[in-house]
Amino acid sequence: MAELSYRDAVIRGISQEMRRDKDVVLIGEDIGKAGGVFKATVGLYEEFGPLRVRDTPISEQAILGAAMGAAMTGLKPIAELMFAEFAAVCFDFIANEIPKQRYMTNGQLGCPLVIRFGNGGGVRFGAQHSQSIENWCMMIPGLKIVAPSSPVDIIGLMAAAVRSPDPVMFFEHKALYATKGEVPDGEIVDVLGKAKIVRPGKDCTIVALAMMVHRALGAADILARDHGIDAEVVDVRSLVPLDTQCILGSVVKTGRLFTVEENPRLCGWGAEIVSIVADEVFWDLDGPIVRITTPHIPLPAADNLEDMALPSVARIVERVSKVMNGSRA
Amino acid sequence: MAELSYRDAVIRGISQEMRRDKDVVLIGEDIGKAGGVFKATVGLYEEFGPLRVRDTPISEQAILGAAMGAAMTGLKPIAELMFAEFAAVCFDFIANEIPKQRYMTNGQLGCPLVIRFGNGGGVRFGAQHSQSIENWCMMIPGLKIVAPSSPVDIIGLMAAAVRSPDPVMFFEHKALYATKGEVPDGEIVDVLGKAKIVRPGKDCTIVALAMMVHRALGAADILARDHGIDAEVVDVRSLVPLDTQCILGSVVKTGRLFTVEENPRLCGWGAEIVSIVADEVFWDLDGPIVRITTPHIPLPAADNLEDMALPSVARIVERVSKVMNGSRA
Amino acid sequence: MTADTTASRGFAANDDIGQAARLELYRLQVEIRDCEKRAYDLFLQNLVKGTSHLSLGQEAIAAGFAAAMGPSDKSFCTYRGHAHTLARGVPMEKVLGELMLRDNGLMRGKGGSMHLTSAEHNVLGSYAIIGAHLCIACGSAWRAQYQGATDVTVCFFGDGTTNIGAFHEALNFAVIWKLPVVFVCENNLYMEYTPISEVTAVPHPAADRSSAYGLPRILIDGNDADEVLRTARTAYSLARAGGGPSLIECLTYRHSGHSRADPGKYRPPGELEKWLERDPLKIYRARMAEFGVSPDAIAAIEVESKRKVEEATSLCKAAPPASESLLTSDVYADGGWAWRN
Amino acid sequence: MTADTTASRGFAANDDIGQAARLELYRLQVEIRDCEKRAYDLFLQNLVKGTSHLSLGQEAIAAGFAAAMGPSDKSFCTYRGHAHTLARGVPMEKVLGELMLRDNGLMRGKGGSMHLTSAEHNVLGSYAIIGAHLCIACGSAWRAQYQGATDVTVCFFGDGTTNIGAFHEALNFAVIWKLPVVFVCENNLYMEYTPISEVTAVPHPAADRSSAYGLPRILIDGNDADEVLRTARTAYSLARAGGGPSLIECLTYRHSGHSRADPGKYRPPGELEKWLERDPLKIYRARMAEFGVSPDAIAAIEVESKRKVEEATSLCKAAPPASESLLTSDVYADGGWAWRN
Ligand SMILES: Cc1ncc(C[n+]2csc(CCOP(=O)(O)OP(=O)(O)O)c2C)c(N)n1
Ligand SMILES: Cc1ncc(C[n+]2csc(CCOP(=O)(O)OP(=O)(O)O)c2C)c(N)n1
Ligand SMILES: [Mg+2]
Ligand SMILES: [Mg+2]
Repeated sequence: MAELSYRDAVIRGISQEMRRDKDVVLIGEDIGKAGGVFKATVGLYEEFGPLRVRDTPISEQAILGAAMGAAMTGLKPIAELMFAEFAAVCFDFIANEIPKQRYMTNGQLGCPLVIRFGNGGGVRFGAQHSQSIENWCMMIPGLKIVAPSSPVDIIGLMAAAVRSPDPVMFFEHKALYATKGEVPDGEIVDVLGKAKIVRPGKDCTIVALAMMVHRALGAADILARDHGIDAEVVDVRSLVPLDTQCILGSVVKTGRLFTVEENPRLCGWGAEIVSIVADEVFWDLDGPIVRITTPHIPLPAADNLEDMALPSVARIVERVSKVMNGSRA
Repeated sequence: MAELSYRDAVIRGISQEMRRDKDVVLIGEDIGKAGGVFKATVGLYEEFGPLRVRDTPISEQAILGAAMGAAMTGLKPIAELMFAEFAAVCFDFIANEIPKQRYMTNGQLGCPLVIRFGNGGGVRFGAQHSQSIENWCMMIPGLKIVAPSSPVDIIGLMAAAVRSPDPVMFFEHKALYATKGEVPDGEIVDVLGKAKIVRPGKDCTIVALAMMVHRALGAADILARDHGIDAEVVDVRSLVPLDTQCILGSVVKTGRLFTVEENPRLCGWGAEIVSIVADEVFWDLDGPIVRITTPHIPLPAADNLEDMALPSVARIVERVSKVMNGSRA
Repeated sequence: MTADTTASRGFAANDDIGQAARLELYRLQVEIRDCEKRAYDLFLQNLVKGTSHLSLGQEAIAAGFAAAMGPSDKSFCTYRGHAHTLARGVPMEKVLGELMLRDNGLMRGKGGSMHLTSAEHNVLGSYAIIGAHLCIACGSAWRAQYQGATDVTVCFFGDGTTNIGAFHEALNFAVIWKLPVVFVCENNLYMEYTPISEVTAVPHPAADRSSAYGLPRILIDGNDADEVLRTARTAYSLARAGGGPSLIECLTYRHSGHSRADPGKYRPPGELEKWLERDPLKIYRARMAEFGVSPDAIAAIEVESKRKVEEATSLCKAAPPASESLLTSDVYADGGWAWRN
Repeated sequence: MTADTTASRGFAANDDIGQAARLELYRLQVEIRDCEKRAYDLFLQNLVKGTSHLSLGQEAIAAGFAAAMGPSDKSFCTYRGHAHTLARGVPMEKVLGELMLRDNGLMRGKGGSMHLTSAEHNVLGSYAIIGAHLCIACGSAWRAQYQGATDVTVCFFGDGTTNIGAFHEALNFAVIWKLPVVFVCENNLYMEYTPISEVTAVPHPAADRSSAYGLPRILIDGNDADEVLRTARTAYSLARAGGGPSLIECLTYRHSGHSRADPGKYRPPGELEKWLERDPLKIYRARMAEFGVSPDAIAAIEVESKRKVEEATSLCKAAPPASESLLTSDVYADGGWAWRN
């Protein structure tokens, strides 16, 4: 057991898999000699050498295309896209090529690869470097999608992603890189598709992802202390496959659902979960389902404005307590 | 009043606006001399000439970039992207550039432009030429999004889109191009953000878009005739702005909501509507909210498989009748 | 039109390709021609659904590049990929079956004509969104390089494709990593309906860009299968020897419209006729005469080709439609489509 | 390093630029240098939030291209755009205010340092995702051409940007439409941390690609403001005369790291020192001495620059943070953000 940063967990997760399997290779911009723009690949070039850790030109289409072609023919590439929204310059590969290859070829060819994204806000980088774009991928059939909230999850889910025969979109949260957590020694391997109840509770369910898990937990403490509301917090961890058993189970127990989403509101993963709940356990609901999201706006650069935009502990507390009180009245 | 095809309505809608305003210009691949791959720009090159109707190379990034730069500086470009999912090769412009320009510049610059997409399935073109991708845009703050279901709506919403000072994503449905409808003579100008109750009813609300409106209407007839269910059908028409007043009003009246979506399931616009309803009019609901969508799979090419994949009249009837009966039991 | 070679790399030296190769090239061209014509007939009978893109007139390119490949070499094609797929030895039945979206098709009707793929034959897909597969081909070549394998990856695309960003990224990438990949531009003078010359800054959309990647300029007659074969062999050898990628522009012409929907009205009068004079099969028949190939050998190939087409056609007509059980299969590697538990 | 010109197009002829232009070029370079240095100090004081990309060492390019512009000409910059923004006459207060994300910033803190935009000065934005703005600049030039306006659009970008697809699409597009746009590649030898030479197929990432678009090869010393100015004037005249686009590669070097976060450790020893010898300000001071500019005139510029920086700094330090009322403003043209009724 040791304390490790989320950033170092990325490094450990990748190196664990690269040591295990020499077909695992890493590509991306500045990931090699420089150790990555987020410093989340430091030391890998030194350990695994220039053939397995390859710096590329600014050519995201070539990066994902190369990863795809290599995956189709036997390698297990991990491609870094740096800031998540750079996905837009190579979205053809994410939306049209990689996820459809297995289906269109009737199972002849697959794309076992991992794409890493520096996702999310809170770092004052403005509208084009702060977005939460996991939903851009969730919309697309054929992808698997994880977004870990802690160092130990980073390692275990990285292993699961690399070992998956399917393409996995791996969302690292930029504002979490410096955060720390306890991590057991030795190999860590998790599974895709399992949510985690990170705080049990009985009055309502709060479903969150990545950085928002920490805020939901912070809010749950205050809700318990100041409002007498015992919230259960679910860390979704994996959007596809989605652990609907865990989520539906929690909602059936508490009767109330809130989602906390960093993404701009429209068509977020929270809406999908709401639609599943409103269909499948409607009769177990004790009141409205409420989503707490970033407003549907581009993100502002200014620190004070960005703090207002992203769901905060205070906003979660306020919203949950108001709605819960309303429903009891 | 004359009968016009959906395809000819596109032509009439564009030419109405090009006659009115010489800053309206058209660009895209094969749209000029050849009249467009969907033949939806036939005659415009002849009427407005090569300076206003410009054929481009296969360079979607340049097409949208040029449209954006021209819009920022005074023109009103209409860009055609041909098959909707080609949006993926120029998604940076749709997701990161065009929609954020006004916000990031604090209102200094806007992008009044229209992007036309040949959207949707039913034409046996397979996984990369049949997708419904309006949700790719709905997720992105700063865009406006329309998807007309009839010739008259095509003309009126095209006029509204061209006259809008905001970027409008204009989704034409490939399988509707050959369909016909009555269209009044003279100028037609609609407004963005208004849904339409295309069939009033009292038992449940079915919300649909584009081609699915026709299927929902077909299903409503059968539901009335064979199942005694009087469904109200709402044609959303505009995803952003979203006419929540119309939708919420209908749901409050009927107490039940179904969405019929051609998109693959996850994070579709239907989920967003469900989440609004489940929050704001929860207490008016008489039973579960159910989404009828294409399964979350890439689209198959084979005609019989594609017909199974897209929501059909039969599937809508079956699902709505089962759920409605269930809720009464 | 002759090869514009870079002597130092010895592209398309003028040696005779030999009798066996000659017969093979003819066989491939005839079979592609016959099968494509049959595909066209099947459209007219409404038995081919969706869209379809024929290579009538471009057969020499498919034949020449495929004939020079070894079985482990990889092909990446476009939607206009029937010819390249057949040239690798994929049975006509599988190709026509997919065009007809039947259960006997290459992908059992799930992919359709634009996505012909036969992993077994190392036809690693046909791609329908312009540009992407040039980058994907780089990945296949990267794998070969990384694993020390000796296969070459060959990537076919059209003239119009040279104007999209992915072309540029793939070429630069292949060169800096010295990848064993051969990029083949089939310049048939048109994108869908627009002449390539109206939308391209240079006269030769691929060849005139080679210097931007430090590559030699290679422009060949794509209607002469021998020239194609020789060029292919040289490029493959170079790639196998670690010499990196090649970019080859082949001049050609498609006899039919862009796709099923296109009557080809945008062509200036006389253009098609001029190119029919340069029909690759016509050229090749003359070549065979020149080299004294026996009429019997030629006839045998032609008869066998027709037989294959007829056989494939009846098998396809008899084949059932796509199996409904496949609707949700193979989205993920576990065979299913479960996005939730 | 001298201009590699195409005589027929008369790029960068060697005439003296004249005393007024000389003083103006010096003023611009000094003011950019002083303001950028102040930006750096403000980082260190933690008053600049988020990221920031300085142009220390690249001032001659910004000065030369801006000095040759008329007020209606349009500039499109990257995240490394402070210099180009200042060079168009945008007050330092507005630039530093935006870096500090204060209410007095150019976009009142909503955009941040990577998106400096001043429509009033025809600085039509700074773009932070590589490549896009080359295409957007084409649109601005297309508008000028369509409306018969005489303004030129100038688009700045780095060496690393030449390897992304949008570069290729924009260049081809600009040439075939003969657009009045000037593409300026500031080759500072690095992308973020990776040397451009390690990831590019040709030695000169822009100049060696010009022939792929039928353009002349233009490679200039980007640290010599006079050479830059002359080149800019020639390219602008060509564009205004309907002669179409130019692609100009300027050799330069950034003295500081890529961004705020970068200490620049990847540089080989001695490289920075070598380039400091070629510091554009040093070169320019020598040039002024050569042309006999009076020490007083030089001092006046330097004093005024320092004064402006101090004044801007105090205004910014005193400025309030971004106004909360702006959080949801200007998403749409009606001033608001309503996505529903
Ligand atoms: C990104 C993208 N844009 C547009 C299209 C539509 N499209 C299909 S084929 C084609 C023309 C391609 O021309 P070329 O590359 O010369 O190939 P050819 O069809 O002549 O073989 C176009 C524009 C597409 N499939 N993908
Ligand atoms: C599409 C995209 N990929 C990657 C990045 C990250 N990035 C920002 S600046 C930069 C280096 C750019 O190098 P260059 O074009 O030479 O410009 P310079 O910073 O040297 O001025 C990179 C890779 C980005 N912003 N956009
Ligand atoms: Mg072509
Ligand atoms: Mg650089």
